[in-house]
Amino acid sequence: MGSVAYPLVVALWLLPLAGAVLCWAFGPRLRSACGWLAAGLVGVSFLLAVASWGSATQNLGGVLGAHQPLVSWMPGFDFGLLLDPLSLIWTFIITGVGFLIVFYSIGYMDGDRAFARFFAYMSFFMFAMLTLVLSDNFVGLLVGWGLVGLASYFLIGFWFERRSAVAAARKAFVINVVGDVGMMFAIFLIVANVHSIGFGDVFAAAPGLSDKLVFAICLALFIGAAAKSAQVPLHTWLPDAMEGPTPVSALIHAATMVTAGVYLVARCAPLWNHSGSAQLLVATIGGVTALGGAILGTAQWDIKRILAYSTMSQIGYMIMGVGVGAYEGGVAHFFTHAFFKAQLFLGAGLVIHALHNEQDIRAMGGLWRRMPFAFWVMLTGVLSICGVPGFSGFFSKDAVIYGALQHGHPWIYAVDIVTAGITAYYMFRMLFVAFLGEYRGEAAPDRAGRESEHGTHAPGWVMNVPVAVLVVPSVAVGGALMFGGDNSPWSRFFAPLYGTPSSRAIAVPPISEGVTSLVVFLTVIAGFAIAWQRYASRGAQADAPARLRRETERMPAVLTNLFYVDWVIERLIVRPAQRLGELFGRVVDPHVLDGAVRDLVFWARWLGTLVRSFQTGLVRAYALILVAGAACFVVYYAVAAGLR
Amino acid sequence: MLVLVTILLPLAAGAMLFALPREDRSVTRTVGVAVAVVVVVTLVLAGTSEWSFRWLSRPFQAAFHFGATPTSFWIALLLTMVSACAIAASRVARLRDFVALMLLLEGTMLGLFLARDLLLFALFWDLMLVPVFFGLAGWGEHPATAWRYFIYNFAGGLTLLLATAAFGVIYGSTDVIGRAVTPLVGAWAPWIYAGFAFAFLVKTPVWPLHTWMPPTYSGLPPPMVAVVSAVQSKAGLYGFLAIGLALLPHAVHDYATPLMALGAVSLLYGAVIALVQNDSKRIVAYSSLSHLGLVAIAIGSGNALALRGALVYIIAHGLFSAALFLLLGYVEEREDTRLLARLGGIGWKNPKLAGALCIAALAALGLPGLAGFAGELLVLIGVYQAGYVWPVIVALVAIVLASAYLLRLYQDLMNGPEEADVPVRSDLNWYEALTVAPLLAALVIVGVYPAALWHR
Amino acid sequence: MPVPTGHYVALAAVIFFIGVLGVIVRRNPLIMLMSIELMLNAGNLLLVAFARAWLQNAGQIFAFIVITVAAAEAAIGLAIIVTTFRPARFVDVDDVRSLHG
Amino acid sequence: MVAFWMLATILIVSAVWTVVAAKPVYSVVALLLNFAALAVVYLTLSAEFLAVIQIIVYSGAILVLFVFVIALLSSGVAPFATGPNRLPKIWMPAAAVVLAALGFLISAIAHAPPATAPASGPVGSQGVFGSIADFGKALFTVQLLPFEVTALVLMVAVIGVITLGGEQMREAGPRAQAATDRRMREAILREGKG
Repeated sequence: MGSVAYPLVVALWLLPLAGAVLCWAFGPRLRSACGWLAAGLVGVSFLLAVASWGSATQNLGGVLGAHQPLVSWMPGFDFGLLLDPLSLIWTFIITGVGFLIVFYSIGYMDGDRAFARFFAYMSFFMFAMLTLVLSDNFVGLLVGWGLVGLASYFLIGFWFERRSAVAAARKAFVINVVGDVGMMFAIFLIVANVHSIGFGDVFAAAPGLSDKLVFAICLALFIGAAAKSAQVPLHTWLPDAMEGPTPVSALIHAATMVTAGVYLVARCAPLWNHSGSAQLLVATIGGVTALGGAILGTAQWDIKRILAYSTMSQIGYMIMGVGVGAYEGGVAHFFTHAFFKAQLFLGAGLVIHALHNEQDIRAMGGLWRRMPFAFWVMLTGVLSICGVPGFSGFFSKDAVIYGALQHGHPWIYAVDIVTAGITAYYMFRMLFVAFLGEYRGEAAPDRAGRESEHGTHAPGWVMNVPVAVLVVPSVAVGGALMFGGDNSPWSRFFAPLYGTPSSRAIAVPPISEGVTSLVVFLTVIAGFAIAWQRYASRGAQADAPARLRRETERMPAVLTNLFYVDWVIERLIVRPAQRLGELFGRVVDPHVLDGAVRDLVFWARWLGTLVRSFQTGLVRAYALILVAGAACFVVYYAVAAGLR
Repeated sequence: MLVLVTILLPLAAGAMLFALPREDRSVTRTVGVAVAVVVVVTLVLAGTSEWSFRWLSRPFQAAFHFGATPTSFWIALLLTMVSACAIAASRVARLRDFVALMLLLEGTMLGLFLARDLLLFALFWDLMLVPVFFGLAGWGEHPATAWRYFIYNFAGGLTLLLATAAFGVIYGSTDVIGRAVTPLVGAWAPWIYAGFAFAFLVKTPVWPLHTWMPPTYSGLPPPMVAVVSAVQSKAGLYGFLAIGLALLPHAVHDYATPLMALGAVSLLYGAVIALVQNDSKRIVAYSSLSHLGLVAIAIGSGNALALRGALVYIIAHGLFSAALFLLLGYVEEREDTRLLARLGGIGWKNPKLAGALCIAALAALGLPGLAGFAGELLVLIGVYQAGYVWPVIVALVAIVLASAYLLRLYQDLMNGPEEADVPVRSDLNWYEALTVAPLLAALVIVGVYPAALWHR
Repeated sequence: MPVPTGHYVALAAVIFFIGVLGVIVRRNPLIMLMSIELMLNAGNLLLVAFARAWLQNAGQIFAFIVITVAAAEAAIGLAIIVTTFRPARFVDVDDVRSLHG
Repeated sequence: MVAFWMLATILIVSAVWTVVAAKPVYSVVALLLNFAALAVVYLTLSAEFLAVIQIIVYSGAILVLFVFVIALLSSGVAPFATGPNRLPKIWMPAAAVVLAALGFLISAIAHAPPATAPASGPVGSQGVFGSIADFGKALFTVQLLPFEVTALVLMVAVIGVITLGGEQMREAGPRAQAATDRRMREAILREGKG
């Protein structure tokens, strides 16, 4: 199977790394060319991915896709690349959307004093992400997993003179390491039982493993997935990660990295298929995250944080989708989400850029007149994310929601529908507060972000074109690919991997797909109506500043404190660990352990003093001791002889 | 013969360096670096060739028998590499004497790792303490540290010597390292093992015998502590591999649980303390305690995969701890302090320094793709395969803690707002960069292809 | 009637212990040195007695060597006494405490 | 037998006298007596050569050396043992142990089996045990190496004495001189009071 070589796959994998190294090593000399270099290499990578379509979907000797072995540590530890339909989809998003975002960043980051470093990090991130999705084994996956975490750490902490950015970066990294550790444990379980790290070997052996073991493996893997995909309770890093530059948020914390968990579950579908309880667990966590993220999203004022919570919530949907077993549904939602969420973030970036880094929607308002392009971009994005029929989000979300029912999880189905309504509420809330009414901020918004904060002339088209390009798939890709149930191009694309959706359905849904769509649409309308009533209606517009202030004051503490998850982690884990460190470092080490040694020294001294007292310096005393000792021998032998 | 040259060259050069003029710093460093580089070459050329000369025939057979085993070759290579980098990076007062000590240290440690005779091993064990003692006494911060180091390790050397003598008398020969021998069994075996183990545990160090280590590591000048933490601390682990497991496997197996427990305690204890330290060198010192606990666990498990991983991790730890100490030395040299509380924001003006420190710290925290991860992964897979679950879980917790304290170290030095009272100094120049570049490159290579260590 | 060897042994023991007591009790280095000579002679007596008992002249040879050693020892000892106490012009070993720990 | 008891009495008495004598000169005289008696004992044990050596080396050389040193050190005025007795109190139990050991030893000898009687055989005459010829032959053939080593020992002793004497040649520092003078005055005053 290794006889066929796939240089294109290797090349598309390594090109971003080359970009990263070049930007890092020659950044100061290349200056602004860095951006073009990085974007160009990622673009070439995308073209190579397109060119690899044929090999990725082929079925050669029982192996689906293009498999390229690289190195082997020892038998069972073989590393290689695998480009199959699933990783192809991810590769498209990573390189395609990635290309657009890098292109956009050339404008957004213009004038930043670490311009080259930014593009080095972005390219490195893409390399890491490609490593993650192209690996044909668990360790390679984990390598990508860790590198992605590192790239995310770099990018969150990109403006590292800000203490908040540094802290956010550290938090993100440490929580991601928790996930890595979970995956490592899964690898231990796998290697101990299967003696191989290759996906093929493991999935082939999966039916023979005991239920408990498969559940344990899935659980450990899902710890990794949860950390990376910001699932409850490992989600707290994601909102803080918005400290990074906005394109970073678009690329990493919306389009690609955070969906790695979805990829993992979709990739390990053969394992999940063998453990119903693991599926239930994943679906439940996904549901809780979707609902929790949506609820928290209603309480935010920072435009990027609203988008972050919506991301968390949408990933909850995806996780739910892959969790219940509707893999192509979850992946479809990932696919469309990547477009519309990138679009939303980049649109928000336009606003933020224009408003000199103002992110609070309370200080915005009325922007649709000043920045119509940004408004339309945001509006299409919001419509898509809410699942308004016809937009991409509608098809993918529908697939997830209906999938839950198809696989016999009515509760999750219900949670999905409620969450859809809440999503509509907070997304429209953001849109209305930021774009309608009167401008409430102090900074005068420049038209469409023509002027950057540094006063230099930013090439506006560099930022606008990628956003405009993104609008197309976020509106149309769903309708084009995902319409038609089992016969849609999407389902047929994944059929070699998963079979058709309806063939795997285990329950006959009492409600048809059409009805489901209608119900979802109605809840979305309801959410929209509430948002309209509260923020966009004539009455609401009249005294907007006062109402917003009142709402800020009355916001429930449990929401502003984000359900106290951070608080609990701080109290239960971080502080006890620090206290323990203080105890060990200040008390145990110097006083107990070293104290024991010092006691030893003390007694040695004492013994020395004791013996020293015999050293009187008197020759006669020495003679006396000597003779007494000799006499003792004599007495001993005499007594011994006498006894004998 | 070449192996003998490898050992004697640094010793002779170190001794002869004292004849050079005291003031001429550049000549001293050139000679030192040249010798260190030549030693790397001769070591590679010597490979696993052997040289032997009969020494004792009563009360047991012993020989001046040198030669690398597949395991010790890599550790010796690590040693020569780190020594070359460290000597190149030496910029202390009384440079001539310091470089001479560094060469003597390298020579004695080469003797230790290349010894194929237990008695030679014990001899070099004690000899290698001497240069460090003088390093601490002459360049350290407190003379008591030197004595503490010496007495602690010399006590270990004593039990090592006793165990060696007992082994020789019972087995009849000490010319046994790297040779297929019938394992020693019987009532004496546990006691002999205890003698060896005490020495090894002190040297590594493993909790609770580690209290000499933080002051030693923070007191020594950076080049020497790089060598000591990178390689000298491996003497104990190498001893466990080449002596404990090879000669007394039953004893190691019987007392595996205590060894693993000590390793596990070290792992957590070192990590938790490193979390709150303020002195950057002490963070790395305690991280060393934590990291080497992992190798102790691997040895206790006795699993073949874990032992492979242990070798990888030994090399990896040598590389990243040497790099960390050298880089922290550069930081201290620039800013005259190594307290985290007083440093910050150096990365803006020193991007190369920050980048290098970042790579070293990432390798230390086990970033996938770098050497530390490869070792960690193989060790833990092996330990898990051997049926020990609790050490694996402890190690995983320690990995999370490691990411926290190493990022804290890196970020508090390099990130954050620039400290107003920290003078702005120039970035790493090409020479300084060259002193750490080989270590960082090796970290990447070993991380991607650790199989090189056992496919040789 | 030949004298039993045991008698000689007992006699040697008595003389030896007298010498020992001399070393311990007296503070005059000269007398201490003489007491040492007494002890050496007690030893010699034993050697000679046993040589006679077994008709082996090795004991006598040994005694001879002891005498030479005693001579050397006396010479050195007296030299030390002279060097040590000559400047002091009085003689008390308890005043010499450079061995004090 | 009678000769043995007489000689033993002389030996013990002279030994005790050596130890208890107030002045070293008396000790030397007692020691001379002791050595002479010992020489006679050697004769009775058929160690003729040793008896002669005993007289020549001990009485002739060593004791003369003692007398010489006494004359050198105590030129009439210097008292011996001027300071307090600094022997630790432990000497009393130690002496008890020593005496007990002596008692044990003697009782053990007294109860020893009669096998300790000397072997009988021709002694003293030409060519047999105890004769000077026999002794000399052994000394220069079988025991040549130890004999030669004694030469080495003596040479070392000579070198040592010369070294020590050389030190003696150097003048004692004025401070040491003053200190000894002061202590000597104190000692004389103390004696005057006593």
